[in-house]
Order: sequence, then structure tokens, then C-alpha cells
Amino acid sequence: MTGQLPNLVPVLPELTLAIGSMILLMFGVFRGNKSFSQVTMLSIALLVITGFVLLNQVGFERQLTFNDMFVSDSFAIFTKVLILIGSGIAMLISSDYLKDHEIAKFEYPILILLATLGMMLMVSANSLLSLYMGLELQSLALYVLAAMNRDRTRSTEAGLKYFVLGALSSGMLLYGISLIYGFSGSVNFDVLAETLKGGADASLGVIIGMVFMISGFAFKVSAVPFHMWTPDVYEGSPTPVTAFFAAAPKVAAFGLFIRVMISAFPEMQHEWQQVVIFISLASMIAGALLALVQKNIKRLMAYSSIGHIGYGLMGLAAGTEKGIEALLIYLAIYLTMTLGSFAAILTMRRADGMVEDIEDLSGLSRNNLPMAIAIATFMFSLAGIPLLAGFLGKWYVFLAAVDAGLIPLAVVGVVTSVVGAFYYLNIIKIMFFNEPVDAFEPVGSRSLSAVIGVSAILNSPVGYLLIAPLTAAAAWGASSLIF
Amino acid sequence: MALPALAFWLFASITVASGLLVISARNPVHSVLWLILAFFSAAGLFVLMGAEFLAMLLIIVYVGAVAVLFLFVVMMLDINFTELRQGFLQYLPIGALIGLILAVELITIGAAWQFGPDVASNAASPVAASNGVSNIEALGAIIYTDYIYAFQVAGLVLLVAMIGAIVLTLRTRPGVRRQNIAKQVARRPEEAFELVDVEKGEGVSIPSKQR
Amino acid sequence: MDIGLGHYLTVAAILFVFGIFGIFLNRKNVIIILMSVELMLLAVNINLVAFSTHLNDLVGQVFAMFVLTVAAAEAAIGLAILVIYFRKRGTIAVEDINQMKG
Amino acid sequence: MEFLDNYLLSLMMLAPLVGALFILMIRNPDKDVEKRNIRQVALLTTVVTFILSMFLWAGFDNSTAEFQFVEKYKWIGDSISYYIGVDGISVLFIILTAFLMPIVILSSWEAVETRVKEYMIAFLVLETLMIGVFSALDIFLFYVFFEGGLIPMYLIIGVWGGVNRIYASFKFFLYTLLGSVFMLIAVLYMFIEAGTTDIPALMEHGFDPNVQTWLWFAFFASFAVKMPMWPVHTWLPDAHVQAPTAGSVILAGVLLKMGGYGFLRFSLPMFPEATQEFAWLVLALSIIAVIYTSLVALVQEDIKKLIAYSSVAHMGFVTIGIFVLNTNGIEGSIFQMLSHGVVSGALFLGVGVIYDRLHTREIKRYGGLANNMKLYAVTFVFFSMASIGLPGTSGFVGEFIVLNGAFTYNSWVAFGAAFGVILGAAYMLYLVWRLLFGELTKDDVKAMPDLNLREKVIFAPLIAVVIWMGVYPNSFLEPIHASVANLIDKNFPIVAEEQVNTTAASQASH
Amino acid sequence: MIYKAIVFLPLIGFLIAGIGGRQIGDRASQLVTAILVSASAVMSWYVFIEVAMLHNAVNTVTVLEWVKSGTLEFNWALKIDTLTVVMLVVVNSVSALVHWYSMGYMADDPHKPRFFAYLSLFTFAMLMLVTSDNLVQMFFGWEGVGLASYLLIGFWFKKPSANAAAIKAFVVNRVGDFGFSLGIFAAFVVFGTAVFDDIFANVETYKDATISFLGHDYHAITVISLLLFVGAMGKSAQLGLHTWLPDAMEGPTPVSALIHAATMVTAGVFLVARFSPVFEYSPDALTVVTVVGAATAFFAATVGLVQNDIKRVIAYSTCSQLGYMFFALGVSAYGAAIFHLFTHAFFKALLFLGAGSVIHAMHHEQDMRKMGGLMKKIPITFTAMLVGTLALTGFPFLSGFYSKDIIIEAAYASHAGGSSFAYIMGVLAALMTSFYSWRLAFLTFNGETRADKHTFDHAHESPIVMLVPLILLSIGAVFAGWFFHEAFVGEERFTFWSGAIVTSAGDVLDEAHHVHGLAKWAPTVMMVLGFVIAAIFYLRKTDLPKKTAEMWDGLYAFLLNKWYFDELYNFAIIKPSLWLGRFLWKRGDEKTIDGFGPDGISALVAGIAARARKLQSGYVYHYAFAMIIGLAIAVTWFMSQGGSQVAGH
Repeated sequence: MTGQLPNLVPVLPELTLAIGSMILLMFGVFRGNKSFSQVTMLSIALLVITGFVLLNQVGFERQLTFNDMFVSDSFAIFTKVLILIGSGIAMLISSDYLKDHEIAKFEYPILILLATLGMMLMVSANSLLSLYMGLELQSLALYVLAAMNRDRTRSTEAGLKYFVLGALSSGMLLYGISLIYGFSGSVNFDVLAETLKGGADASLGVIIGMVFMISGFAFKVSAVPFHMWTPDVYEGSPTPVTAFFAAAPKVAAFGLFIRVMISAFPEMQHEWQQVVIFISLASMIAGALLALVQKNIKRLMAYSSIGHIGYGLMGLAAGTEKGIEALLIYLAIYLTMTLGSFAAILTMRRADGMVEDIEDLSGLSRNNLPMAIAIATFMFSLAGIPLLAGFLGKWYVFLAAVDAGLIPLAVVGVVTSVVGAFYYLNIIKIMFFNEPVDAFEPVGSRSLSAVIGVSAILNSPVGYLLIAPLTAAAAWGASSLIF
Repeated sequence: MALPALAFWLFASITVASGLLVISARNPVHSVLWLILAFFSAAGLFVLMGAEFLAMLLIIVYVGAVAVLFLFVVMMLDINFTELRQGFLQYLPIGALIGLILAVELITIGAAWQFGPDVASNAASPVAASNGVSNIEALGAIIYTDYIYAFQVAGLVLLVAMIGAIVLTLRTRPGVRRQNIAKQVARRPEEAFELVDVEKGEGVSIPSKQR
Repeated sequence: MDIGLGHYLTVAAILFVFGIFGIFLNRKNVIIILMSVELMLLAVNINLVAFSTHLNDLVGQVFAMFVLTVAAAEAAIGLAILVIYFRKRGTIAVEDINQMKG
Repeated sequence: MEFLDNYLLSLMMLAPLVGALFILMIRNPDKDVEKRNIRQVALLTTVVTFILSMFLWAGFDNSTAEFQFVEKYKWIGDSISYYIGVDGISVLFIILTAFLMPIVILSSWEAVETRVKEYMIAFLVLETLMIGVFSALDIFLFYVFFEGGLIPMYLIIGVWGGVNRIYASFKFFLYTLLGSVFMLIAVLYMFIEAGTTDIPALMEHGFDPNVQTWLWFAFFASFAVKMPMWPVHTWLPDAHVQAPTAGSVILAGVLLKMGGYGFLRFSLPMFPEATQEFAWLVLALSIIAVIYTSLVALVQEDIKKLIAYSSVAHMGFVTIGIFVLNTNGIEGSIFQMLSHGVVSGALFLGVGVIYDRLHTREIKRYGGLANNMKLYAVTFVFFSMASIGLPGTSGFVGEFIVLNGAFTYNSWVAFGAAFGVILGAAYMLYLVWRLLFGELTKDDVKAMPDLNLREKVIFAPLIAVVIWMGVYPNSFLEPIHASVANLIDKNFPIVAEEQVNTTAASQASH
Repeated sequence: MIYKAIVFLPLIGFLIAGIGGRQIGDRASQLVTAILVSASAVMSWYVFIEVAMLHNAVNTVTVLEWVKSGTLEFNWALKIDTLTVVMLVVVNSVSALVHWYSMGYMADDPHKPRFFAYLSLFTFAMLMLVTSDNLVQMFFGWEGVGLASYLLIGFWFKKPSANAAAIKAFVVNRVGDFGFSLGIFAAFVVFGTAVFDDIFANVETYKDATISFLGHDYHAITVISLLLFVGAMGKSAQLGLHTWLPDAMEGPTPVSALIHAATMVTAGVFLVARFSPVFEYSPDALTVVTVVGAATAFFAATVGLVQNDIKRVIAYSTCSQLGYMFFALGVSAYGAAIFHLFTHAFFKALLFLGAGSVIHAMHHEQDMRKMGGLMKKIPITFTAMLVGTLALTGFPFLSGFYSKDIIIEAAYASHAGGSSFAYIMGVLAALMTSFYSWRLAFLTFNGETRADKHTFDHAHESPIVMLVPLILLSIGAVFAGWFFHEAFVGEERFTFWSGAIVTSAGDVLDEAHHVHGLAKWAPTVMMVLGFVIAAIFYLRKTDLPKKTAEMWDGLYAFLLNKWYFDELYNFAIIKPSLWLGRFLWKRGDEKTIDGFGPDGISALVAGIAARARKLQSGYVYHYAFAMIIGLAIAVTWFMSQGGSQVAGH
């Protein structure tokens, strides 16, 4: 292998993105901060191009390259598409806000690009080393993004908390990796899958290493009890950054989580399943309960996302191909819900600046009915009420959980979804039943309206028409993992 | 006792002790210094294990760059010596308990390690293959070939760190006055002053027609 | 008494626990936390190198090298965030970082 | 015509949506004109749907238990499909829905002045969903419609409801949701177990009796809340009281029926063993419900609350009918549901009439309405009598058949339930007295005008239907026979045999 | 066709007057309804002659299918036999007369169309009841007359007492109907049908069948009979379920005459008679009927002794006479019961209408203590009332004489259970009947007036439209017994009834005819005795009633308060129901179910959430601590699980 150029075809999308983002970086450096809009547009274009390059790989067999550290398969492609969409839309909806808050720096899109790159590497990792590198590439960019609005205490505090806890979690992850490596002699997933045995043969060292790793992943997906950074970071970060956090990195973290659990520890499902069930349960419960008492809508969304992570983890806990498929569907739907919601939150602007309290939505249906309907759609969808896309996601994960015999887990899940429905309903109540307060400023940005509109339509019953292709795609995505 | 063993005990005890001091020293500057000591002794351990290149790296990169960066920041922020607050003692017992449990468990795990037969064959870059080659050479042989991917990503990580550090800390202060010669030259008298009639008993309001 | 892998792992485990300790028992300032993180990473490196040696496999060392690299980057970012936080709040006492809660 | 036959159900579901879309596009600078247009479009839409439902009735073949007007298109994966159709159990509920909707729209002609557009859209969407629930033959589709109905109803109660509407709307939504999520789990389990979401196929599947228990309870949780059965009925009085008139009508008229329908469509045919095992539980709860809620209704001070409690009692009869597992019981309960849909709907409309005039639902504030609102008084008394179950009205037929079935099953059941009949008379007549009779003393009540033309138009068809159902119920029973017979023959042959045994035993004993 | 016309003409009248009443006006509504009912009445007499006398056209006329559900199947159908036509005659005749009478009586009422509509509705319902060929249609009529009764009692809806009485009538009847409906179900379970002919055809087959009722096995026919009898008790105001009847006097007097004397209240008697083929197979049920009937006859008579309201006296009298009919049924003298029903319809309607005339004359004064001396003021009314009283008390050769005496004789002659009790009660009740009837007559028409001068001076004879019905009924009261007794209870009864009710040679009626001596004349003696006592009390020594009342004050109060039945029911049923309702509402629903259910759980969840929120303290170290604990728990969990095999590879 030495001296030979590795096969670059599988990494073409990443390569495109990496090179493109460096070119854009140069472009930005030379043009200064006034180039923000251009860089943003170009970045989105770059993401689109990357997407096309990526879609070009559809139909290829599972490919390994770079000394088997990088894998390109249907699972990676599916998750990468979601990541690219998430990042692109997050970028699309952020410009107005950033300009208003005077943080419209050209580095912002660049950092998002690099974080996106990190995420793509994560889901394509086929070795503990590439996993770690991808993860860190993403995390470091995210830390910076969280603290982006350095003139706002909350933003810096968010960055600090995120960083400290993130570092702790990657410490745990690494410790776990070292144990896995030590007890198996390899960092390659395929080798690990062959070497590691579950059940009575399971080596305690490997199990503990795996637990450490799961802790690290749980942090990234913000599952309880590794979730505590989430509300603070969501609240403190600039809203577009929060929107970004809520979408693509979740997908990537889940992608990684799935990849490691299914590809590297297939024989140890019995062990990791226990942990995943536990954090899934805890997430569902804590997410539902804590969201009840929130006043800030971003915080609420944070807890809501924790709850949703719990549901998603149910699919992983099932540990079956169906479960993974369900989880992928769930992620896709969740992406539309959460991006739509955050786009809507980004319109919550009065003359004296952005507002973030739920109460500020009072009587929105009188002031701006379409917006109220859109938000209501997102909320009902998040609550998992049928007719809206969110229900489909729930349907599939619960289906997978029941299929895997995890009925108690599913029961807890549905009960917490009822508790959770309360706060979603509460938002709708505020918009529809309360007396109106001052209207928001009209939405200036077309892209924002478009994102809200499209995601509302996707979440509406219209989305049910698209579910068949989505399930097919997810099934395709899940099919490449080793079971 | 053999020399390596002696060396191990020495380095190990210094590492652990200075590690403890890092987190317990009152003065953050001292903490950094203890950290540096920990790195040094860890480098010693690395050497004992035959990882010379890493040991060197630890000292050059870590002590030379990172630790100094820490020191720099500590000095720059001029942080006061803070007293231990109540919370510390309050949480100490439970914290210590959990820490102890965790440590015992981790040590137990470590003690259980055996060299398994099927594990041996897993080695992706066996040392045995490059026998007679120094540690640095062996690493060098694979790092740009087998691990080029990680190497490149590491580059990106560092790029992000760079961008991040800059975007966060670099500020072009709007209040800072800089000389702009062209502007000075272009200045006209009618822009510079204005005559205002002042009525008796009333103040003067300066019409801000340019600013 | 031979110095085996277990000894090194023990040292690493202790260091790792100290690192964790430093994060959650520390009430002084955030910079100590950053140093604790470094301690944890150091522990991981010791682990990796120890395993590398005992497995006769260089991968561990390569891994440790990248961990070092990343740790350096992480330290840079962390310190940058710390600095802007300090600029804004004038303090980096851990107790004061609780504007957001609930 | 063939087109109509092939797509009738879809068209019925589509029609309200199209209407809603139209309404969405209505814009007029003159707000009054806009409102008028919206109302007219809504009315037209519902009337068209109703006319379509007449085709459904006309085209329905009474002689078979097979599903008719079936449409099936593959949808998601291998199993989930857009699969709709009707049989004798469901067809009349669809007609009931389509029948009540124009009335409901008409009833809110003047009562709703704010946010007319949203209001009408909500109702039209609700209509689609209700028709969907009764026609879905795919369990996934059913669940979607079943739960989806919560959304418009939540908004209807919350936006156009009374003072305490928020509490009521939340209670309504969360209570029913909590019930249904257990059903969701069961649905998933069944999907996995049987490998299909096809309702007819699931009916044939035959679940393991041990599992049936759990599935049965899961479905029971949902339908019991929806019915509502004692003791999970408390959301209903609140929801009814706070909902706008039209909302109450639909709630009582159609939404409650979904519970009963669910029992008949799922619990009985899919879990026959469990159904037989736990019938006693349902019957016990139902008897408690009948007596308990009747007693509670006796002391109510709020008109709507009283009628709401009476609904719970009447639904008790329905569950009794369903779970005595014989032809009479089931046919009677279907009939009772239809009848209750019309009668309680009419009673709520009646309350709406006076509420629109005086804006209070407190019984005390009225009195002596028979003096100045003669026609109203006659109407209200008529529907009260129907609610009491006076022979000749629809209320009697259902109640009677159910009780007959109950007696066949076990005389205790009929005995307990028949108490409700006595109490029913007491609370309804007491209400009538307090509302309509006595001296007219209050000035504001004196000023209330009698029914206007619109209100007459609303009540006339309801009266006609109530009498029709009472005098010639066979037009409504005939479509039911084949399906119910099929249901019983297939799942409860033993029970049917027992029925014969009772007589045979007594015959043998002499 | 004629049968359909008889039944549905009143319905048409109801619809015209009820829906179009306001359009066509008072006069037209009255005429339309009265003419239609009268036409019905004429046709009834025609079919009576056809069916009962000439024995033509005994058949069943199916009108419309009604219900078909599983094996449960019944139609709208008219069963025409002697029993039916007798009832048709009674109902339509009295109804027609009451319609005409009401034109005068209700002349001042503003709601005439409504009143006449109700009357016609009632008539229709009653006709449906008596013509029904199955239990369910009978139930329809049964409840229909209940409804009409409710509407008519509450006709003056402004009066609270009228409303209360109306509701009471309806609800108490519902209690009876409760039994009735269970009876229908039981009949259906046993016979598999609700059609009379089918039931009667099969009764022999099932005569020893048992049925499981409320957890025990009982003799099926007894169960059916008793349950149906509960219905009959309700409608016919038998002891225990009688409380609504006196209160029903709140309605206009013609209503009392029609519904609460002549027709509706006799529905129970009709039911048992109609079901006589079944009752015959249950001696136990017949015993119960006998005892209840006899007790009612006695009870109502005692209460009637002391009432002061003219209508209430007659009402209790009705109640008492119904008791007679029932024990006649109980001793299997079905013909006698129907005969008494038939004659009673005439003279009791006469009495009520006469009382109505009095009340009309006295400007709606009903208290007899404020009357007196009206004999001269309203002579025709007086005469009619006198005829009615004589007929009621059983004055020889008037109608009551034939019908009542045969009942008492039958009771004497019978060997069935409770018959001797019935005989004694019947004789005692006859004494009291005589006493209170004469008391009523004397207090109203004789002596010095106790009315205020103005009222008395303005008292006047009723208009001709009211008097004609009185006269016609008087004729009936005088001659009906003499004319028909052979047919109803005499030797011709077999051909007369021709199987409509159970009649057999050598039955109790045969025996009754052969009773002799004191037993036969006891009722007549009692009648004379009652007259004498009443004459002494109210014509001679007018302070005696008061003294007697004071002497027996406890008994007097007991009787005056109607044996405290209302108080008992109020205390034992109504109050507890309301209390229970309120308890279940406030305590049950609101405190318990909501308190532990939705409200309680949501409060609990909110409480937990508020606490859980505190964990999210905002401190980094707490967050880290949470993570570590999570990790430590997981690690410890696996260590404890896999502690035994700490081994690598």
C-alpha cells in the first residue's frame, strides 16, 4: 500500500467540501467581513455541489479506502444527505439574524462547512481513529459557533459550557477507545466486529470501554444524563447556530452512534442495548418533564430535542435493521420539524429586537395566521400527533421497539409523548387562544419564509405522500450496515 | 529492583502526585507548573515503554506550546487566588466515593488484561515487522501512508482551531482612532465649522448635519 | 516485581480519575478544568501507548500522536472561549457561570 | 356512475377538503361579505358531501357482510395502504356524519362571528377525518384519522369555546391522547405479529389468546376514553360545556361514536377470546356509568353539563349492547349510537339556541320559556322525549334492542341498565321543567324571540329523522344485519349457542 | 281499513291541531279533533257490534314493519278481538265526549289547540295500546299515554305544582315501565317472540320452564307475569306506585276524566286481561295480583274518606276501583274485571266531568269545604253526579251494581290465594266507597253553602256542550251494566269473548253466580250503611266529622296524609338520589376521579418537573457530575454483572 495513492473516489464529496471550504476561506479573508453574504451563498452552493457529488455515489457498492479507515456506503450517503440539507438550511435561515446582531462574519459559513465536513467524516468512519478525528473536527467548530456572539454573555457562557463538557465527553470517549483498542488490538470496525464477542464471552474491558464510548456518543446526541449542556447551549447560542445544532450534528452523532454500535459491536448488542435503553428511557422522561416548565422557546426546543433523542434511541435500542431504518426515518422527519421550528423562531422579532419567550407568541394567529398555522404544524408534528409527519417518525421507532420486544420501553415512550404533548399544545394554545400582543415585524427574508413554508408542508399531511420514498431510502440506508 | 522498574515507580509517582496537585493547587499558575511536571514525567513513562517519539512530542508540543499557552492565559487574565468555597467540601465525600469507585473499576479492568491469541493478529501496524527500525522511523513510515487520512483531518482540525481562535478573539475595535491621511487632506473648512447665532437665555443646539 | 501493562494502566486510570475530579469538584476557575481535561487526555495517551507496546502494534502510538494534536487544538479553542468569556464577565470563577439554568 | 361507485368514499373525504381550500382562498375587503361567502361555501360543501353520502346509502348492498366501495392503493412499504371501504357497521356512521355537518354549519351561521374562516376550515377538515375513521380499512390509516381528529377539535374548543375553554381543551386532548397511545402500541404489535395493517386480514388472523388480553386492554384504554366510559368520562362534561355549540354537536354526535365503532371494528372481531373474558368488566363499568352519571345529571346546574352526563349514560347502554355479544345487543348499540348522534346533537343545538340569546348555560337563569318560545319549547320537549327513549322516537328502538340483548345475556345487566331509563326520565324532565315551564319572570328571558327560520330549518330534518328512526327503524337496521351476523357467527358462536341454550334448557326442564 | 281509521284518525287530529293549530285557529282545532275522535268513536261502536256481537272479522292488521334485529322481530300491527273492541269503545266514546265537553270547560283557556292536540294524541296512544298485537307496540302505547298524561297534567305549565305532578306521573310510571320492559325481555327470552298470538300459542309448552333472573332460576311464567304486573301497577296506580294519581289532578278536569279515570289507568287491567292466558299458568303471580289489588282497593278507599279536594276524592276512588279490577283479575275473573273497567269508565268519567262542571260553576274552586248547597244552582250537574254516585256505590241495577258485585262474589267464591283477603277488603272498601261518595255529594250539593257569597251567587249551570256529555255518560252509567252483564260475565261470555281472554266453563265466574246469602248481599248492605253514616255525618250532625277527626287525630292525620307514602318516598328515594347525585358529582367526579385522575396526575407531573428543573442548576460541575454519575452507574452495572468473568482475550 505504501507509495500508492489511496482510492479517492469514495471521499470525493468530502474532498470537494474540504477544498471548496478552503477556497471560500481564502475568498473571505481577502474580501473581509463584507463578503459575508457572498460567502454564505457560495457555501450553500458548495453544499449543494457536494450533495450532487455525493448522490453520484448512489448505487456503488460499499467502498473502503484510506487503509480501511473510511467507508462509503448507503448508510453514509443517506445520513450525509440529511447532514448537508441540515447544514444548508441552517445557513440559509441565519443571514438576517447574524446581520442584525452584527456577527455576520465570513468565518461563520466556513465554520459550518468545516463542521459539516467533520460530520460527514464521522458517519463515514470505519475506524476508531477516523471516528475521533471527524468528531473533533466537528466539535471544535461547534464550540466556536456556540460562542460566536462574543458580545453576549449568554453566548460565551454557552460556548464555555459546551466546550468544557464536550471536552469531558471526548475524554471519556477516548478512554473508551483506548480500552477497546487495548482489549481487541484493533481500531478497525470490521476487525472489531469479528474479534469482539458478546454474551458470556464478552470481555469486561471491552464492555467498559464500550460504555465509555457510549457516554461520549450520548453526549453528542444529548441523551440523558449527558444532556445537561443542551438547554443552556441552545438558549445561549445565537438562534441560527442553535438551529444548526439542533439539526445536522444530531444526525451526524446518531449516524456515528449507529455506525459504531452496529458495525463495531454487533455481537455485543445485548450489552449496549441495556445502556441505550436506559438513556432512551431517561431522555424521554426528562425531556418531557423538563420542557413543561420552560418559558424560553429555545430552551423548550432543547428539552423537546432531548425527548426526541429518547424516541430515536428506541430505534437504536431495537438494534435491528428495522430499528435503524426507523431511526433514519425519524431523523429525516425530525430534521424538517426542527428546522421549520427554528426558522419560525427566527421570525420572532419585534422593533426592539428578537424575542424568545413563549409568551411572546400570544395571539399570533390573529396577527399572522399562516405563521401560526405553520408553527402549529411543527408543534403537532413534534408532539407526534397523527396527520403530521412527526407521527410517522414515532410510528416507525415504536414499531421497531415493539418488534424487538421492547414493549415496556415503547409504553413509557408513548406515555411521555402524552406528557410532551402538553407543552406543544401549550404553545398552540398561546398562539391561538390567547389575546394578541404586539405583532412581530414582518418577515423580510424570502429564504426564511420559504424554509418555514416548505417544512410546514412537509410536516403537514402532504408529507404522508412522501413517506413511501423516504422509507425506501431509509431501508436502503440501513441495508448497508452489517447485521 | 531493576532500573526500569525503579524508573517506572519514580515517574509514575511523580505523574500521579503532580496530577493531584494540578487540580488542588490554589494558585492557577502553580497548577500549570504541576501540569508541566506531569507531562515531563509522563514523557518518562513513554520512554520506558519505548515510545520515544511520542515522549519527545509530549515535551515539545505539550510543554513547549500548550502548557505555555496555558501559562500565558493565566497570567494574562490575572486571576485572583480564589478560596475554596463551601461547595467543594460539601461535595467531596460523594465525589470522592464516585471517583474511588471509578478508579477501582478502571484498575480492575486494566489488571485483567491478557494478551489474547486472536488479538495478536489484529495488529494493523505490527512493531515486529519493522524490527531494527527506530520508533521514529517506524512511525514515520506509516503516518504518511497508512494514516494519511488522519493526518489530513488533523490538519483540518488545526485549521478550525486557528479560525476559531481568530474569530473569537480578534477584534477590530470601532473606538480605536487611526490616522487617515487622505481624509485629512480632503477636509474642507465648510465641513469643519459652522456659525450659529446664539439667542440670549437659550442654549445652543448644534445642527448635526454631518457626522 | 516486573512492571507490566497493569501498572501503566493503573497510572492512567488514576490520572483519568483525577481529571474527572478536577472537572466536577473544582470550584475555583475554569482554567483548572481545562487543565483537568489535559490530564484526562494524558491518561488516555498513557493507555494507548501502553497498549501499543504490549500489543506490538504501532497504531496505539499513532493514535496517541493524533490525540496530542487534537488536544492542542482543543486547548487553543478552549482558551479562546475562556478569554472572550473573561472579557465579557470579568471572571472565570466556575460558580459564576450560571446565567442560564432550569 | 361507475366512477362514483369506485371513488365515492374518497370523494366524500376529498369534498370537505376542497371546500376548505376554497374557503382559504376567499378574500374580500368587506369583512361581512367575506364571512357570508365563507359560510355559504362551507354549507354548500357539507351539503354536497351529504348528497354523496346518499349515493353511498343507495348503492350499499344490505345483503352482504363484505366491505363495499373498497378502494385500495399501496402506500408505504409492503403493507400499509390507502385502503378504505364500508360495511354494515360503518356505513351508517358515515351517513350520520355527513348528515350532521350541514346542520352544524348552519347552526353556527350567526353564533360564530370571529375567525369564521378558521372555524369553517376546522370543521371541514374534521369532517374529512371523521369520514376517514369510519371508512379506513387499514389500521394505520384508521389510527391517523382517529387521532388526527383531536387537532381540529382541540382548536374548536380552545378558540371558540367558553370561559374555561383552555382547561377543557387540554383535558380533552391529553385524556384522549393518553388513551389512544396504548392502542398505538397494540396496533404496532399486531402489525408485527400479523405482518399486515389490513383490517380485514387482521380480523382473520386470530391472535394468541394470551396476547389478546393485552391487546384488548390497550384498545380498551383508547375506546373507553373516547366513548367515554366511567370512570374515564370526566373530560366529556368539561369539553361539552366549553365547546361551542357546533363543537358539542359533533363531539356528541360523531366523535363519541368512534369509541363504540372501535370496539366493534377491532376489539370484538380481533380479540374475541379476550372480549369474552372481560365482557363482565365492561358491563360492570357500563352499568355503573348508567346509574352513576344519571344520578349526577340529576343535580347539574349547567344545561350542557347535564346533557353531557346524559351522553355518558347513553354511551353506557351502547357499551352494554356491544359486550353482551349477541345480535340484539350489537345491532341495538349501533342503532343507539346513531340515535344518540341525532338526539344529543339536537339537544346541544337546542341549548345553543338559547345560549345565543342569553349567553349563559345556567339553568337557573332561564325558566318559563314555553311562554314566549313556543316552538322552541315543543322542539326541546320532543328531543328530551327522544333522549328519554320514548317509543316512537329513535331513542327507544336502540335502548330497547340493547336491553333485550342484555337481558338475554344476563338479567342483572338489563336490570341495572334499566334503572338508567328511570333516572333518565327524571333528569330530562326536571331540566325541561326548569328551562321551559313555570312563570316567565326574568326580563331578559322575556325578551328572547322564538326560533327563527334558520333554526327551524336546522331542527326540522332532525325531528324527521328521529321519528323515522323510531317508527321505521328497519331502514337503518337492514344495512347492519349482515355485518353483525357475520361478526357474531365468526367470533362468538359459543355465545350464540348459549343464547339458544337458555331457551333449550328451560324447554328441557319441563 | 276501518281499524286503521279508528286508530289513526285521532293522530291526524293531533297533527292538525298540534302543528297547524295556530294557523287554523282555536275553533277549527277544537272541531277538527273532536269530529275526528267522534268519527272514531262511531266506528268503534260499529266494529264492537261487528266483532263482539256478530263475531265477524277477528284478525290482525299489519300496518308497517317495525323492528327486526336478529330473532327479535315485531311490527306495527292491530290485533282485533273482543277485548280490543271493548277497549276501543270505551276509549273512543269517553274521549269523544271529553273532547266536546272540553270545548266548554276550556273556553277561557288561551292554549286550546294545544289542549285538543294533546287529547287527540292521548287517544291515539291509547288506541295503539289497546290494539297492539305485540308487547312492544303495547309498550309504545303505554309510554305514549304516559307522555300525553305528562303533557296534560302539566298543561298549565306555569303552575309549579302542575309541573311537579307531571314529572311525578311520568317518573313513577317509568318505574312501572321498568318492570314492563323487563317483562317483555323475559317473555322474549322464553318465547322467542313478543307477539301475543305466538306467545299464547306456546305458553303450554313453556309452562314449567325456568328462567335465570338476577342470579336465580325462577318459574319463567311467574317471572314474566310479575314483571309485566309491575308495569300494570305503575300505570294503574296500584299500591306503592299510586302516588302520582292523586297529584295528577293538577291537570284540567276533562283530562282527569279521560285519562285518570276512564282509560289510561285501566291500561294495567287491560294488560293483565290481555295476558290472561299466561297469567293463568302462574298461580303465584295471580295471588300477588289479588293481594295488591285488594290492598289498593282498601287503602285508596281509606284515604278517600278524608280528602277535601273534590277531584282527589274521585281520584282515590278511581284508585280503589282499580284495586277491585285487579283482584278480580287475580282470582281469574277476567271478564268481571273488564266489565268493571267498562262500567267504571262511564260512571267515573261522569263523576269527573260532573266535578268539572261543579268546579266550572265555582270558578275553579276545588275544596269541598268551600262548597255546599249547589243542588239548586246546578241541577243538571247535580243529577248527573247523583247518578254517578249511585252507580259507583253499586245501587241495584245501575252499572256498578253488576260489575262490582260480581267481583266481590268472585273473590268470595274463588279458592285462589289471597281471595278471602280480597273479599274482606272488597267489602270494607265498598262501605267506604259508599261513605266517601255520599260525603262528596252531601258536602257539595246539600246544606248551607260555605262558599263566599260572590262565588256562590255567580255559580251557574254549565253550557250545553258540557251537559250533553254528562247526560250521555249518565245513560251509560245507568244502563251499561244491565245491558251488557250477560255478555261480559254471564252465560254468553264464551261467545262474547271468543278467546280474547281466558274463559272456561266452571270457572270462578260460574261459581260467583252461585254465591248466595250474606256474601252476595254484603256489598249492597255496605252501600246502604255507608250512605247512612254519611247522611248522619254530613246532613244531620255536621259537627260530628270534626269531633271524630279530633278523637282519632292520629288516624285522621295518617289518612289525610295518604299513609305518608309521599313522605316516605321523598325520604327514602328522592332525597337520597339527589344527595347521591351531588355526592357522586362533587366527591366522585370532581374530587376523586379528577383529583386522582387528570388533575392529580398533571399536578404531580408538574411538581416533579419543577423539582427536576432544579437539578439543571446552571453549574458546569453539576452537569459534569451528572455525566460522571451516569457513567459510573453504567460501569458499575456491568462490573457487577460480569464480575465473575473478568477476562480479556
